[in-house]
Amino acid sequence: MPVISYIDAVTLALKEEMERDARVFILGEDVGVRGGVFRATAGLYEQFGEKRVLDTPLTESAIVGVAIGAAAYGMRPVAEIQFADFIMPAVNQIVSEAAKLRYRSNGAWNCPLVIRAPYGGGVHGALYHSQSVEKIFAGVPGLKIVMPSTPYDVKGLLKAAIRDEDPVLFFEHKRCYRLIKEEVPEEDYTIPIGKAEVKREGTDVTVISYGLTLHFALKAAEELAEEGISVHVLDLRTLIPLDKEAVIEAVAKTGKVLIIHEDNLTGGFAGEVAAVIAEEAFFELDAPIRRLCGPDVPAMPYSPPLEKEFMPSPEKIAKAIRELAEF
Amino acid sequence: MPVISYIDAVTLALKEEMERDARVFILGEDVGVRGGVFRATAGLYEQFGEKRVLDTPLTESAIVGVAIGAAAYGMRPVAEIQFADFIMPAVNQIVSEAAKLRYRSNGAWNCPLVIRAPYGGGVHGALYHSQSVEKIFAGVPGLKIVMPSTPYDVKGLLKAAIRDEDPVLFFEHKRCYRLIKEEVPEEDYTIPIGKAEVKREGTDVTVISYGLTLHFALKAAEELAEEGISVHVLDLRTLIPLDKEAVIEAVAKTGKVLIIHEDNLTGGFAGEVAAVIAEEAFFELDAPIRRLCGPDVPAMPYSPPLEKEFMPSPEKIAKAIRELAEF
Amino acid sequence: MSEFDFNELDHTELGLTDGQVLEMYRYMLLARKIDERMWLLNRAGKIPFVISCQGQEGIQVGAAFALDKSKDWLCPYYRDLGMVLVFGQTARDNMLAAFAKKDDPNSGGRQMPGHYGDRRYRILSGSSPVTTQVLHAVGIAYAGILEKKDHVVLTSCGEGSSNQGDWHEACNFAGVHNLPVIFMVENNKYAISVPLTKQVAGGDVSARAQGYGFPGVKVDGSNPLAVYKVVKEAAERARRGEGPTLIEAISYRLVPHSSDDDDRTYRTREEVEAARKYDSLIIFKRYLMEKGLLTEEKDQDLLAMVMHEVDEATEYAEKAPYPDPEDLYKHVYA
Amino acid sequence: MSEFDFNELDHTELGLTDGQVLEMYRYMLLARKIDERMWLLNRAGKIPFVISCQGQEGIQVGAAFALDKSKDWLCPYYRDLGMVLVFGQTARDNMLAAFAKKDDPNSGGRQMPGHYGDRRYRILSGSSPVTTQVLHAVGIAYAGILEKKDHVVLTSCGEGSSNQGDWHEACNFAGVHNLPVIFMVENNKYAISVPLTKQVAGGDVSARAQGYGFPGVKVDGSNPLAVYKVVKEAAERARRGEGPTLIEAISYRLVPHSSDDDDRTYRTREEVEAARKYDSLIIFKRYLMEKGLLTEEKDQDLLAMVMHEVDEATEYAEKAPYPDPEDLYKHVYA
Ligand SMILES: Cc1ncc(C[n+]2csc(CCOP(=O)(O)OP(=O)(O)O)c2C)c(N)n1
Ligand SMILES: Cc1ncc(C[n+]2csc(CCOP(=O)(O)OP(=O)(O)O)c2C)c(N)n1
Ligand SMILES: [Mg+2]
Ligand SMILES: [Mg+2]
Repeated sequence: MPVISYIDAVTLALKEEMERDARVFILGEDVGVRGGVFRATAGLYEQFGEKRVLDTPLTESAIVGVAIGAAAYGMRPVAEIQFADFIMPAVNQIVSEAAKLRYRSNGAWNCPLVIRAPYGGGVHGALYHSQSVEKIFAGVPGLKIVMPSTPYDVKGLLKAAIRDEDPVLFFEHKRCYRLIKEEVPEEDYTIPIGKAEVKREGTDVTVISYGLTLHFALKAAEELAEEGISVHVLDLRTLIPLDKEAVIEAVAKTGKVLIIHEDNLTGGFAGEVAAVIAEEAFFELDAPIRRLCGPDVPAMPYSPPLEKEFMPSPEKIAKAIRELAEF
Repeated sequence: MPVISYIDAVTLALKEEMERDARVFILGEDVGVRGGVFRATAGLYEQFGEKRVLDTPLTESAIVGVAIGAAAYGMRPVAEIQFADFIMPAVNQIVSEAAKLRYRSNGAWNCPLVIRAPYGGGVHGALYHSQSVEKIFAGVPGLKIVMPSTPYDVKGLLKAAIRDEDPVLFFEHKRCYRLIKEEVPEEDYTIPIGKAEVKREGTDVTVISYGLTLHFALKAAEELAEEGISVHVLDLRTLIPLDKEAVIEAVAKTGKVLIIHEDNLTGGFAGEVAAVIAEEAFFELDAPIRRLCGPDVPAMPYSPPLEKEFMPSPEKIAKAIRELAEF
Repeated sequence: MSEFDFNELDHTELGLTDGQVLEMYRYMLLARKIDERMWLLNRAGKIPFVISCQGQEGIQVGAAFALDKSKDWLCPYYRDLGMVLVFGQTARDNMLAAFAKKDDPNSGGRQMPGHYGDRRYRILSGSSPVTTQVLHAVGIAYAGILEKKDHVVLTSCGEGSSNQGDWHEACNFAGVHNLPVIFMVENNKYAISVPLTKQVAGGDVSARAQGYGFPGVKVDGSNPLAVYKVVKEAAERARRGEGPTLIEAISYRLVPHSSDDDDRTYRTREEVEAARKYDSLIIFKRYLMEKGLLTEEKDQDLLAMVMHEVDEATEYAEKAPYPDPEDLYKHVYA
Repeated sequence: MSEFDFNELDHTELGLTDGQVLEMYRYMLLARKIDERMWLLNRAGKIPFVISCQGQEGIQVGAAFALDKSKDWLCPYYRDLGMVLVFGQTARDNMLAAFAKKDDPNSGGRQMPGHYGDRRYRILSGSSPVTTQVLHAVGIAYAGILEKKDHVVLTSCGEGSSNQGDWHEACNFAGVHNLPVIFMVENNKYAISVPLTKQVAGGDVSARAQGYGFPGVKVDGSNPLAVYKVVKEAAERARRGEGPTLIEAISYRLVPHSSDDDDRTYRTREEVEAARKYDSLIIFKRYLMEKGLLTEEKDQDLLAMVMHEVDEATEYAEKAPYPDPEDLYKHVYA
């Protein structure tokens, strides 16, 4: 099995799905000739031509709105939003249209659309090229939200997203793009949307996370193992639908939970996870539910000391786990 | 003190603030000659003229974007979004601009803007004239979110919002507009943003809510009192900044919490409140934290049986409180 | 007010048979009568909401007749009752929607009336936030290119709605890729209370097409034949691969914005009365009579047939079952 | 490539003194040299990001000179270094931003360079999502009407960005209310990799003004005098209460989109080299020499002064302190 990077897994999944199904096409800014500003669509324009790898005008609402029309018709559009921060002009199309098309038509229409967007910080991207935007969409029924952390999961989940009959927001952490590499099978496989995965077994403290911070948690867990603290790490992979069973099971393992994400604390998805636990796994708990999240400031600044202060890190996570373990 | 309705309190607050401060002006669709489709701005066009009560083109992003420019300049715009459902085209301006102007300029600029929008269901408004949209904004630092439930609070909080130096989303439950009436002082007063209020004292179960469901909770509490169940009811009034102290105090009163809103359950603000409690008031809890919220369907349908099934009601709330009380 | 010369057009020269123009008239009448009935039902407290086509039937029926009902697509807006009737919907379909009944083919009673959507007739389901459908139309047109189909997509909205950002993005996208889309703007002079002058800078929607490099046409919406003609030309252009056309059809909204509106707060009764003279139903009736295709008697017969249809539909829909409460939870995901 | 005849304009006829045009040239040179230095710093690993004005200095300086720096407002975009320099920012201000230092007047090191904002000079703070500022400009103009001020607001964006919905809504809003806004579109032929033909339907941004009922002008951006002239006229119109003007200034982006871009993937070196002939710096230098206002020697002196300024600014900014980590938590709310 070849070792490939997180972004290569994106490209590979797109390529394989486009080969498999002629209805799959890509649209977005600079996705064609340029192969994407991160090169996620590199080579696809050459292989599939400009109609199926469409460079659109600089208009996010149009990218999503046009994709919705095409999806309703029966195509399988994969729309790229260049940076997750720039999904905002498309919120109306996503929330009012994609999410509600099936419901409002009593099931007569549907919207098999994937919206891919690189998100997250730690890349000197400053306020508007570093945001996590999942909280904006994580309460909108009709949408699915997938946020993989590894190349293997990227490939399997992106393929599942493209084959899904409903709109899927597929958020890719841009710091993972070239940082995270692993063996990925060359053959076709999918990973079911809505299933979390235990990425490390442990007995003292349960960490629930996704994306880049999942890797930080694994790193912290490794360090803490040397201190004798055993950390259980659950990778949500999919936010919506949330794998409640897996969450509850993971909580039951240790009775102490730390939920981590880079998105701001207040209103972030960790709140939802905590609420589910406080309602459905209350008696498993041996300590208050802790959240370690991006601070409640509008976004991550450019200046290195500020970016560092914003970002979760293995050190900050280890500290929080230690506190919980000692509880 | 005259008894006035919730919507009259909106009008009164606007009128008084416009009289007090020449920088206050209103803009939106049909707010001028028509006095608003709900008549919230009735009489203001006549009193203050068309420049200060501006009928804009049918463009929400422009309404908010123009208001941001004017606010940055030093005016005090009050933008009306005709229905909260139609705020979506303005999300980019609200989230990327209004919320971040102060932060991104290192405090050099600010955005003293109020966005008023009627929200909520139970009015045969169907999918797109019934939504609660607070969850979309409740995790966006830089924004404040006010959601009053009574005419008294409306007047005091809307005035505070207009005088605030930062952008405030002011959501008015449209079912409350003519349903809820009470005595409201004729003199000038404000209510601090960020302060919850106990609307009923009790000892068995704590209910935390806001908006229309707050009234349903009070109604349920009244009925349950006859059954010997004593309910403590906290009205959040402001979602962001959340009055954590008041929440924790209210939890401590009874040890059993029910959080209620009309917005969908998953990703709704009740999750944040539950998470705060599970983290900061964990040892006060005698039972799992319960949420009673709108179901996770895209929005409230038009057909009466479906609308009824969606809406929280005093009966559904009483049932949930009873269950908690018996816990 | 529209001041186009009606008599310049003759239906036979446009390739329409006598039967077809009578059929057009029947659809216009049917749309009007369904609409009027809904107001009565609303005022009687039987249905909570109405939003009207009244005054715009000539645009809608003229446009729909110019399309190929066997393959073209519609992304209409809430006033387009005339359009969806021509494409295949019935009085019953619309009454089921008005009463929010389970068998409403648009939404199973989930949406307000006027929120059309019907897979049977390639009418894409629409929502309330205005102008979103204009981008969907572009997407359906683009899908047609990918799939090597030759369908045309007509999408419509009001003149106020055409100021939305989505409209600009849609026109630009379709222009860049030369897509088979007809952008119809039904200019009825008001967006709720806001008149054209406060809504559309420059006052001329059709002029905006120049900025997108495709034709923009203004047409008298009170004349269904004039509308038919320009839509026909636009559809042919589109099918030849020559790209989009913008059509601004001038009309007037004869009733309040919706059953929740009171239009006396923003326009005079005189203005509304004056506009009634240009009602496409009156004008088209006069045309058909002048051409000897219609008599007062024949008109009464037609009306009776239409009223029978509307009565039957009302009765049927009123008795039809509501959705079950548990239906609330269906169709969120596949 | 722009093919306008340069020599039709004479600065004295435009009311500009010899000193003023030399000053214009100096600003253009300063912008260019700051920009070039940033690329060097980026390639040396000292600053993470650059986004350039190179190729558009003529537009920016020509436009800014046509405004009243004592009262007019700017809502610029990320390439407008030339513009903000004329309005008052210095090389030091911009180097502080490039190095993300605490004293960066734009954002205290919070935003990437190129995200201008300076209360001292009425330059409204901008963000990264394109075109949002165009609506803010309309709001500032409206505030001026309310407050009975006579300021003009100039806002700019790229030709790709002008396709955004916000641009349409802004033009329409300003058109309806006849506001003193100048909509400047700096058409540098590319939006990252996407060329004009795939970006702007019809290819002519200025033509879009007709659809809003106000003038649209296309101008050669390589000629700062030509830009000065049209912006001056637009500002006068605006101040007279006659409303907005759209100006499309034709230029070419001489460098990659940003330091993260590789433009060889989407355009040939020949094309870029050909465009260099129309570099406004070269053209304006030639003009000044032809008019006898500049000699090679004098140009060298100017360059030396500018380079000194850039050197000093670089050194100062590099040594300047970063913000404190605790600054992260400041300025979320009042
Ligand atoms: C995005 C959005 N904003 C506001 C509304 C509320 N609204 C419904 S129709 C309407 C006026 C539409 O006017 P116009 O586009 O001219 O169409 P008309 O109703 O006149 O046919 C408004 C403001 C809406 N439906 N969607
Ligand atoms: C809303 C939004 N979408 C995407 C981007 C990413 N982006 C930054 S600049 C740019 C191209 C802009 O092209 P143009 O408007 O022509 O301006 P230019 O850079 O050529 O001066 C893109 C796609 C963005 N900043 N904002
Ligand atoms: Mg209208
Ligand atoms: Mg460009």
